[in-house]
Amino acid sequence: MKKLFALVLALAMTLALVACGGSSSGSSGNSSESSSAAAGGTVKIGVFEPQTGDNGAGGKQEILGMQYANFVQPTVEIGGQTYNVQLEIVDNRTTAENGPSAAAELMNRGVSVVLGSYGSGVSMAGGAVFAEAGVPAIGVTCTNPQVTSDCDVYYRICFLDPFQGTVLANYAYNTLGVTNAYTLAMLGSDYDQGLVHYFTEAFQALGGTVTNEDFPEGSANFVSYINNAKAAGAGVIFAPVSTNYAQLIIEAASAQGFEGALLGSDTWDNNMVVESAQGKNVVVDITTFYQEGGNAAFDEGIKAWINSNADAKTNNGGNDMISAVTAMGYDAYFVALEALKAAGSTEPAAVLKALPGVSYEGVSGLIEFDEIGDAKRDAAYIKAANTETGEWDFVTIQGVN
Amino acid sequence: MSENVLKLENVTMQFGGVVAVDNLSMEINKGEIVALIGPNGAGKTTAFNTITGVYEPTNGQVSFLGKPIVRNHPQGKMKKAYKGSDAEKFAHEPVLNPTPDKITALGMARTFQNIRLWKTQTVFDNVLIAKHMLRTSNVFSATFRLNRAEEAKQREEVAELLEIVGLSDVRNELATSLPYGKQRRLEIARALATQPKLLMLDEPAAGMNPQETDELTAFIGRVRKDFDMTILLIEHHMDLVMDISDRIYVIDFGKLIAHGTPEVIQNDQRVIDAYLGVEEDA
Amino acid sequence: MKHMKREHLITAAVLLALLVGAFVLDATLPSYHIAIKVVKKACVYSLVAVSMNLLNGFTGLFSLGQAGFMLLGAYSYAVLCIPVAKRAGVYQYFDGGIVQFSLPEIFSGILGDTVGGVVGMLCALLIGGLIAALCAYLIGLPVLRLKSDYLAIATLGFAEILRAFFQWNALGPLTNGSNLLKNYPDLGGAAAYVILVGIFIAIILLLVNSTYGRAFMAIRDDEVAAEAMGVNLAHHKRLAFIISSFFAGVGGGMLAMYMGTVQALSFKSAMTYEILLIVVMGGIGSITGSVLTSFLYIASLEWLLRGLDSGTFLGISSPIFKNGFRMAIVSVIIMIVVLFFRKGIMGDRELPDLFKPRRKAAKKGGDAQ
Amino acid sequence: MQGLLPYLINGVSVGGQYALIAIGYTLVYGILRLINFAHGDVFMVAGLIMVYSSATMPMYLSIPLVLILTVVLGFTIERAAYKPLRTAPRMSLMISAIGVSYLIQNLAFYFTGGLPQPVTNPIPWISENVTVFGESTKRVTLVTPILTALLVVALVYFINHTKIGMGMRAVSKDFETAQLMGIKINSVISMTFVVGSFLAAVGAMLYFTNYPSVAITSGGMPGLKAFVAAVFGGIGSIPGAVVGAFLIGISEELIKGLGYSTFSDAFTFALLIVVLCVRPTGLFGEKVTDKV
Repeated sequence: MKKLFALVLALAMTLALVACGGSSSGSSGNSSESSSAAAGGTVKIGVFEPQTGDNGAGGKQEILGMQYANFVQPTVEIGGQTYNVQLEIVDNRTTAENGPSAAAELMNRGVSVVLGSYGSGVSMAGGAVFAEAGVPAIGVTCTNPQVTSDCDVYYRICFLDPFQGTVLANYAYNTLGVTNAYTLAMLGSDYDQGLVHYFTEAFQALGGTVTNEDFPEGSANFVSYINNAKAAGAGVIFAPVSTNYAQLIIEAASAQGFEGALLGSDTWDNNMVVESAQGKNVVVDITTFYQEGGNAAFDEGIKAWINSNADAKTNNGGNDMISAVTAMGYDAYFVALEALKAAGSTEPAAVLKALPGVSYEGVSGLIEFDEIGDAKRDAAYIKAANTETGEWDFVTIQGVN
Repeated sequence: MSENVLKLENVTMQFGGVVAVDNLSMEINKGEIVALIGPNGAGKTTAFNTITGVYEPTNGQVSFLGKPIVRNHPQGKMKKAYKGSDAEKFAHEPVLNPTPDKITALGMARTFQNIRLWKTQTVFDNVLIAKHMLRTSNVFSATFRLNRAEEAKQREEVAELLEIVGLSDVRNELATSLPYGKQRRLEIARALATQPKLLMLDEPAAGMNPQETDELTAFIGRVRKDFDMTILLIEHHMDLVMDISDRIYVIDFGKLIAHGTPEVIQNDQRVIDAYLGVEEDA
Repeated sequence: MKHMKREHLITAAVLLALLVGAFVLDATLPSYHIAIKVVKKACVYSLVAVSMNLLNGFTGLFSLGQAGFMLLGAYSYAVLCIPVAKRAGVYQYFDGGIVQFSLPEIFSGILGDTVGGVVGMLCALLIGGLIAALCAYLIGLPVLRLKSDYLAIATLGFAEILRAFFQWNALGPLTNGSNLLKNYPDLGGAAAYVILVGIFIAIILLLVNSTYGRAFMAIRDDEVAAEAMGVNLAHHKRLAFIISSFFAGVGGGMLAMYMGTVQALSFKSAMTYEILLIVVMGGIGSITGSVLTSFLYIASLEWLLRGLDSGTFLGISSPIFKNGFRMAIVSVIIMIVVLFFRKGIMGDRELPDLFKPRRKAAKKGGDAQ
Repeated sequence: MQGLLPYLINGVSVGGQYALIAIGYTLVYGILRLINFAHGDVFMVAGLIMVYSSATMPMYLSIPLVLILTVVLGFTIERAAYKPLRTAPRMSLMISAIGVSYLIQNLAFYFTGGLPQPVTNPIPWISENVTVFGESTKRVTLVTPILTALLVVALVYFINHTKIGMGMRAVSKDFETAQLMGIKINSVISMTFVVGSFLAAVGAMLYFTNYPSVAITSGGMPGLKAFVAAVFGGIGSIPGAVVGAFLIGISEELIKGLGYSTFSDAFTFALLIVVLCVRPTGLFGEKVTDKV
């Protein structure tokens, strides 16, 4: 009978935990359901984003942008009829092995167009399925060149790794006046390694020297890496790593009194990163797609929305600071709507045909696609962490040249 | 004098400071049933384990059919700690330390004091697995059933063997579902399946009632006759030992204290002392 | 073998029905349909789970190196199958890599496009398996002497070391470092996977029922007795380890095929744990159980239970159905099985056993203590 | 590598963190012969509890709360997941441990939403920066090894000089005999988990003072490394676990310093395999022989 008791205990524990979790989460807002008065029916937009795994945090913030956009504009005019837009969110768990089934699940739900993903690896894994199904996909922040170059149905609204890496190299060499750089990337992350590759290439072309190092997944102590950077005489540490590691690196750099600048990529544009820099003696500069304050109406609107929605706030890391990925998610949604309008149909094939011609002025700037399917972007925002306020300060807009 | 099957010379087994088997020498000839007896903790099973390769002896040599199969002498740390005698006798001979399966392959099969049947297997499979040793097929031919003839032959032999030992009717039962006596018998059948020249039984009658013991005695006698087997056995049941043994070795505290025919042993004062000195409970 | 028993006939019928089902799926649904993806992935997991069961369930060696061997197979398959023309793109940071041939292309040149492509892919899969087997041979020498839990942790460590090597930039021209390998061909639809995995599992089944399989089980049941009965422990353990790793490697290759991209990062110890738990839930020592659970597990996780994560499940909307709930539920179920139904779904029974006329009262599912 | 000192200081600090977790592994292994895979996750949960409690209550309440809740968790895991399997084969127990680890991670994921939880209110004083021999570091780096040493001394006293400690030693020598001698096996085992979890909680508080956030995977790597440390030192031996942890912590940081960071984890595992093959009992472990 002890067994029975244990079983009951285990179940009770689980239920209790589940109950607490449920009550604290509040109602998850599926805002599209609220306005079901439109005539034409429903058009589904697939959201292919990580909600779990290493990129879970970033993916959730990206989804927030889409959900807010959906809240702002829940309907779309297609071929003279008004359709409700319904977001179909599927978790791809960050990693490539879960990409195909998540993508297939989206196809199964009959979406007209797909948004996402946050990371490139899983986008490529999903891309094969989208291509099979002939459903267009709009990459939001997947910056690897191969996402679009190898997949006919993939388009994207962000800049690419070669561009971002070069921008940062230029910024470090020209603006910061540093000739010796140290890079740190996670072993096994194609995103990190790709950016480091382009950064190194560009930085060396400018005449600088670079020391490359990798850290294994799951590392928490970065003190020795910072010491290595100091020993190498680096004036800047370039670490295009995921949010969690970015925080750890800032922490270690501050503890070890690293005097140069920490350079981050778009993954660093996250309120948790900037908060961890607050009150510390560090210099953090990053490139990103969007600068908070770039569009006052958008900023105010989304902040109000986030503040009124407990779940959204949790997913945003507990405050209302707007990350660039959120703005990008927002823009991606509207690009998808533009494509649907231009297609005049909810048929994926028609949307795919219409997508290359879309031109949309989003909060992150003008979005148009080139022949490969990449956004024509020639400038990135550079932001610096304000260690007093714990917010990002705008520094400059930097191009490649 | 008939052919010598097993020969132990100066076998010593020392664990740390404890000498479990001390300078034991014995011989078994073809066709004999020899018993190794002694009070509890005398070192009988340890002797068994050194013969079958489970333990590496500290010193001494075991020969099987005239060929040395196990040999060692005190080395390393044991050189200083060694408490036995004849440390130098085998010091210049190469050390032989085969694993138990190699020894079984030479033609020596054993049973265990605490029955060690394969629990999830049927009676038939328990015996069949023992035939694995005699295969000529490799893993590929076995997997792709290119060894049908061999497999069929082995199955036939197993069926025959089960018939002989009287377990045919339970061949598809799980080994562990058999009554105790039959499990013992199955263990012996399993050992016989490896086609040994020497059968080593470790307390085959342990835990048996008198009737079962009588049956076992008859059974062992039959095995000797039918298979023309040489048998070494450890046993506590004196009835059984005196009944079927040709010769008896008695050890106490690892040392050989007496050896001879049952009649000689029964009247040996040292043996009586050794047994009376220790309460026998088996 | 002369007269087929009733249960074997039914089993054959069930298997045939499954195969026909797979063909029907392929014919009626588009290739990107979730059902087909689920069948493919479940097939791959079945093979890997069965290979793990061969080692952990049938031989009693508790190894946690499965992900490492899958990694070897996956990379072998991908490296050998990427079309030459696409290598420059895939190995973008390593000048196209050092391997400048593609097995499917080579065989296509000899045997024609369709047959040659398939032959090339199968060869690559088998080579992946062989590489995994070779690796198992090498590490088996020292590692297999270890006792149960030490063996587990040593093989786990081995898999992690392997992963670090594959991500090492110095090996980039071969492995593409931390970056994805992709653009290699896939074998086909659900039916192709079912047939291929079916063949591999059938081979494992034949092995298990051969004299070697019986020896493995003897080692599991009682190592000392097995050795005393002439089973060479070192040799047989290594054999089981190598064969299991071979099929894990092949399974890894098929996983690569299914995923469309390969990255060393996927092959973490979490993957091994996942497979282990599938084996346990299916019943340690039951091939049918491993296959059945693979299908149940993959179908629930990838498809049927997704509603638990996205707000609505079986028509019920609840705020507790939010992200992560699915995994939480699955892990609670796993714990219940581990604790209270220790024999898993199948115990040590196989498919034909289910159709046997009942002789006695059925065995109890969980063994009460 | 310029200046060995910063790497050494850091290595000692990392070693101290590993040590506190490693003791938990070694205690449980010594008694149940079980690799408690869930121990790293208990450590992670302790970190999460610290994050939540320190955000809502003052330090003098939150620290005891972390300790108590973690101990309760460790106790519950043993009662719910290991006790029912006491007579089962060791493999079942290990599978159960893996299952518990999986369960804790997934539940933690569900409640945190998969987001790393920022450490907003680190324990004051020890989270401040100090300068040692001209090298800047956090005070916790220096506190960790000292506190570890103190706790280990206390633990060794506890094991050698209290009744329950003697019970633990007896049970680790021979489970069944100890039971026959009237030692309450269940309470001894529970006590083992309580002590292990307590140390993990202390470890977690020190560890996450150093780091800005607690992620659900935070327990994995330190847990695995600590386990390697326990094996390295001779599993079952407390001084062994501590020495092993410091050795691993220091060698890991030195490897990073030498520029082989790609293999810093791989090195740890390679060391594990070598130790297991060459000297399975580790530095201080006792040899156990099986009876045939």
